Amino acid sequence: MMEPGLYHMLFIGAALFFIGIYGFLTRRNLITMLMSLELILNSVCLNFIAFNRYVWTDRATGPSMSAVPRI
Amino acid sequence: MVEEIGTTDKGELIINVGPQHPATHGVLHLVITLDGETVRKVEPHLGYIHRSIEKMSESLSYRQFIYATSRMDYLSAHINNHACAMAVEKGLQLEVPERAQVIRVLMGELTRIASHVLWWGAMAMDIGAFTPFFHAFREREMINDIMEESCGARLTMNYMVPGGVMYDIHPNFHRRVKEFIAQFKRKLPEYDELVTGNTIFRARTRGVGVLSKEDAISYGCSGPTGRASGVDCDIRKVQPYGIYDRLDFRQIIGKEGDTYSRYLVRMQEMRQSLHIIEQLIDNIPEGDFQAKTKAVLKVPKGEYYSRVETARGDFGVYLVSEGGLTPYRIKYRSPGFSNLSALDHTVRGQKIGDLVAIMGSFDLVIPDIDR
Amino acid sequence: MKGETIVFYLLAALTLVSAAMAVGTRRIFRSAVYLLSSLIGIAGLYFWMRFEFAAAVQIVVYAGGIAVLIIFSVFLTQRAGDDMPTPPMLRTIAAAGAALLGMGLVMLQLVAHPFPTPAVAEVDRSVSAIGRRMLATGDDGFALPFEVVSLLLLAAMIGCIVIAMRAKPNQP
Amino acid sequence: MQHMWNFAQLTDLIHGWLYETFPPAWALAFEMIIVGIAVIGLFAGLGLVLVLMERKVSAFMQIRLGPNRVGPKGLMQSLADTLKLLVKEGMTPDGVDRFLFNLAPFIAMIAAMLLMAPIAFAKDFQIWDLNIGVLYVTAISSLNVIAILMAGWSSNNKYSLLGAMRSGAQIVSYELSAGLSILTVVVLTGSLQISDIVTAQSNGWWIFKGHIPVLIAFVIYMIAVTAETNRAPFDMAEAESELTGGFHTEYSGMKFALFFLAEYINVFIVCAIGATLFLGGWMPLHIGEWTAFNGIMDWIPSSVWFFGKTFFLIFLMMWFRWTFPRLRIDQLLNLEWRYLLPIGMVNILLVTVIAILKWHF
Repeated sequence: MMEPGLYHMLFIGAALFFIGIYGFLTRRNLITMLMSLELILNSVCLNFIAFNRYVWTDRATGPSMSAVPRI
Repeated sequence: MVEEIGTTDKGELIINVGPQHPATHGVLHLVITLDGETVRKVEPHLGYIHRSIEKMSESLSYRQFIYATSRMDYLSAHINNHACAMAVEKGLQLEVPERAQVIRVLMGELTRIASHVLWWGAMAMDIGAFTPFFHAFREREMINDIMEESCGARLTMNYMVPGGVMYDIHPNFHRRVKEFIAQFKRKLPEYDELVTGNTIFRARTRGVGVLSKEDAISYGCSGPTGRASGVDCDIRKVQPYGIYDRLDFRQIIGKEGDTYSRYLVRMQEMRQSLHIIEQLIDNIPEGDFQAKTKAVLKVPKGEYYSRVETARGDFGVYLVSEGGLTPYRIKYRSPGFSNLSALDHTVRGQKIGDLVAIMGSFDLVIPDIDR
Repeated sequence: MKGETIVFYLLAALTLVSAAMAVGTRRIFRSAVYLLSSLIGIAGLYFWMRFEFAAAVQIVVYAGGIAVLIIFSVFLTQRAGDDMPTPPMLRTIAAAGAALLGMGLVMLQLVAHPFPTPAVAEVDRSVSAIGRRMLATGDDGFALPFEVVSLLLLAAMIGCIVIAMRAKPNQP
Repeated sequence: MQHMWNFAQLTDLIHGWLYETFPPAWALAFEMIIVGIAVIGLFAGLGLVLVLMERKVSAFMQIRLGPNRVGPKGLMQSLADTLKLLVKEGMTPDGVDRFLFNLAPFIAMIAAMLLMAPIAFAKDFQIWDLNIGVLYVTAISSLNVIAILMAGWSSNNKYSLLGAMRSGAQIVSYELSAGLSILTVVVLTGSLQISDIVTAQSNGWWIFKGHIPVLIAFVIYMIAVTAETNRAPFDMAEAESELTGGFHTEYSGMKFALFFLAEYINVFIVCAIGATLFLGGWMPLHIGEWTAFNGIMDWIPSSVWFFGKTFFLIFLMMWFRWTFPRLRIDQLLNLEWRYLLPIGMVNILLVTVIAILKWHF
């Protein structure tokens, strides 16, 4: 196992995203579809934060940006 | 009858309150239909402690059957016994000595206070305040001690017998009652401070569970429950028995008919009862405490009815005699049963919390409903 | 291996496993609980990356708000105890295929793409810095999105009030 | 004298020794274990003390003696109760969602435990002084509602479900008010960090320094947290005269004990946060330039100050509980949305003005 870094975070983000996609496609119930959407939104937020942490550390954009889809 | 567990077609929840539930103060079973928190319907299911007291009384002698009635409304045992004793006395055309009359009224009013005090604590507990319950028991304990000394029992006293009372009062009776009066007068303002004046309590009770005068009459509500709706139904005033016609006291009548006014009526009644006791305690006449009766009582053939005002309302004893050793038929009219019947009407559209408050304000004693 | 690394893998496992269970389980209430635990795993990852504010907000918003909202809507609209019907086999396979395909493509891109390593020292990520940024009107300020979101929320709020108002006259 | 009570030296000593003796990873692990044991010990100890305190306070209010048989003056009563609950059979009714039913009390417990982390128990004695301390507390305490909802739903009992629904609505609403009143102090201090907030009160507690708005915030905070911890007069979730036991109707034995314990720990935590925010945490009471008085106050150890203030607030909450009747659910929500929240919002505007103009002392 490697030292966790950006790629690990992005992998988690992508996996969450596609788990969300899978749930969104298989479920036929509004509430469960909403839950899958939440997963997708969260994967996006996770990516924002990860990029802020590992790539563009000079600005606090990540938390601010991630606040927007959260609302 | 609705299915007892589950939901209705409209998505309303059906819940069993009881037979064992903290708010029913006994084994009353209510099947309530809920729309969210709002009560849509209440169906009382009775019979969990039916002991067939009426039937039992038919096989007991005229001295014995009185004791069974102590187990009905156990909080007004004295007053129940009084009604039965009066029915038998009517049949035998017995003249009850003055001393016995006074003792009966004294005991009855003490019982009424004890019952109302317990109700006060229990009602506060229903609404969620625990502390008043213990404060109420402090005063109730004093009354129970008085009862224990004179009658030999604390709850089911069985003190009234046809023709008077069973024993003479205890020598300490006078002093103890005086002490109680002083103590209770001191504590009543405290009760008001603790519960009556409380903003939350008022918010919980005002305008909740309104029972109009017409409904109260048509459901046969009596006692404080009926009087809070403005019904003029205090038997002590309407059809005075014993020495009540010679006493100075007021009939408390409320206006709004809501939970708060039922509460206030009982609080005022405690003061009136205290007033009655104060009038009598220094004026207990000397003389016999019991009229001379035969060892075996035989009530002449006929029908006799007596009614009294218990702590819960109009209690009636209908006695049919065929001239034998035991009553031919006995029918009790218990106030709790009629008061309970108004519950469904009163509670509809209110919240679950109100159901508990309203039930508390009706002051139901379940063995009184299920005889 | 350092303690931090273990914590990271634990958090990642929590997040992904509970996310998978959230979309896989057939009981809707459990699904909501798994979703919540996945989101809390993400909050843990934020903590791990030292973004405490984002983590706390994540927990506040999701545990305190959205999860409760979802659970309430489950209570109010669903027969929460019943199992949901299993989706048809074909759809499951199709969805799984699509997800796996997408995942593969993204992973290919990820591996191929080199990300620049940070040259500049880390900036202040404290709450006050985020607050300043949220209300800054300059080049990288977030005042505009912030206001747009407020407008959206206002619209949603008015919509809620309107919906709630309409039920009034019918009530007894 | 006060150095004897200064935990900072003790913690520094342990910290230094661990890092000298072991590699950093192991040292960290050992520190975690020590902290974990300390938290669990504190947890159990606080639970016992608070339960006993509740029973004694209620007995005092209700003109009785309270527990007085087990141990001297009944001091061991709660220990005996715990033992009883431990050996009691934990029943699981039919038709419950076993997984969630068994998980719920642990969630409640873990949420309460996590809340211990940022609290400053004494001078320099804090498990985790993270820079968003107050927000962290708000965040984690919102996990509690999930445990209650889980317990209520999985019990397969309508009383539990109703209790859980009530509790959900209640906690979510009152969190807003609690958050707003916490924010007033945060605005005044300019930091979310607990240690900063405590340090800012070294020349006076916020409740004195912040004029009337902070006093209002304190009152709102006390009301809101009483509601958030589901205690009377806001104990709608349990409401034993209406819902028999609310969300924990079906729980027995140790699982019930965990809920019970979590409730008391939550009470402790919200009171500790209240004491930290408004009453200066472990800061002693100082009055202006009265050097002699301040000296005496300084002599009292900081942990005594902290626990004194916290237990005073806990006593206040118990006082509420044993005096007031319970509200109805609609009145409860009205109180929040019609009164507390608007007042809190106006209040925080006032506080912001005070903070900007530096009107506070």
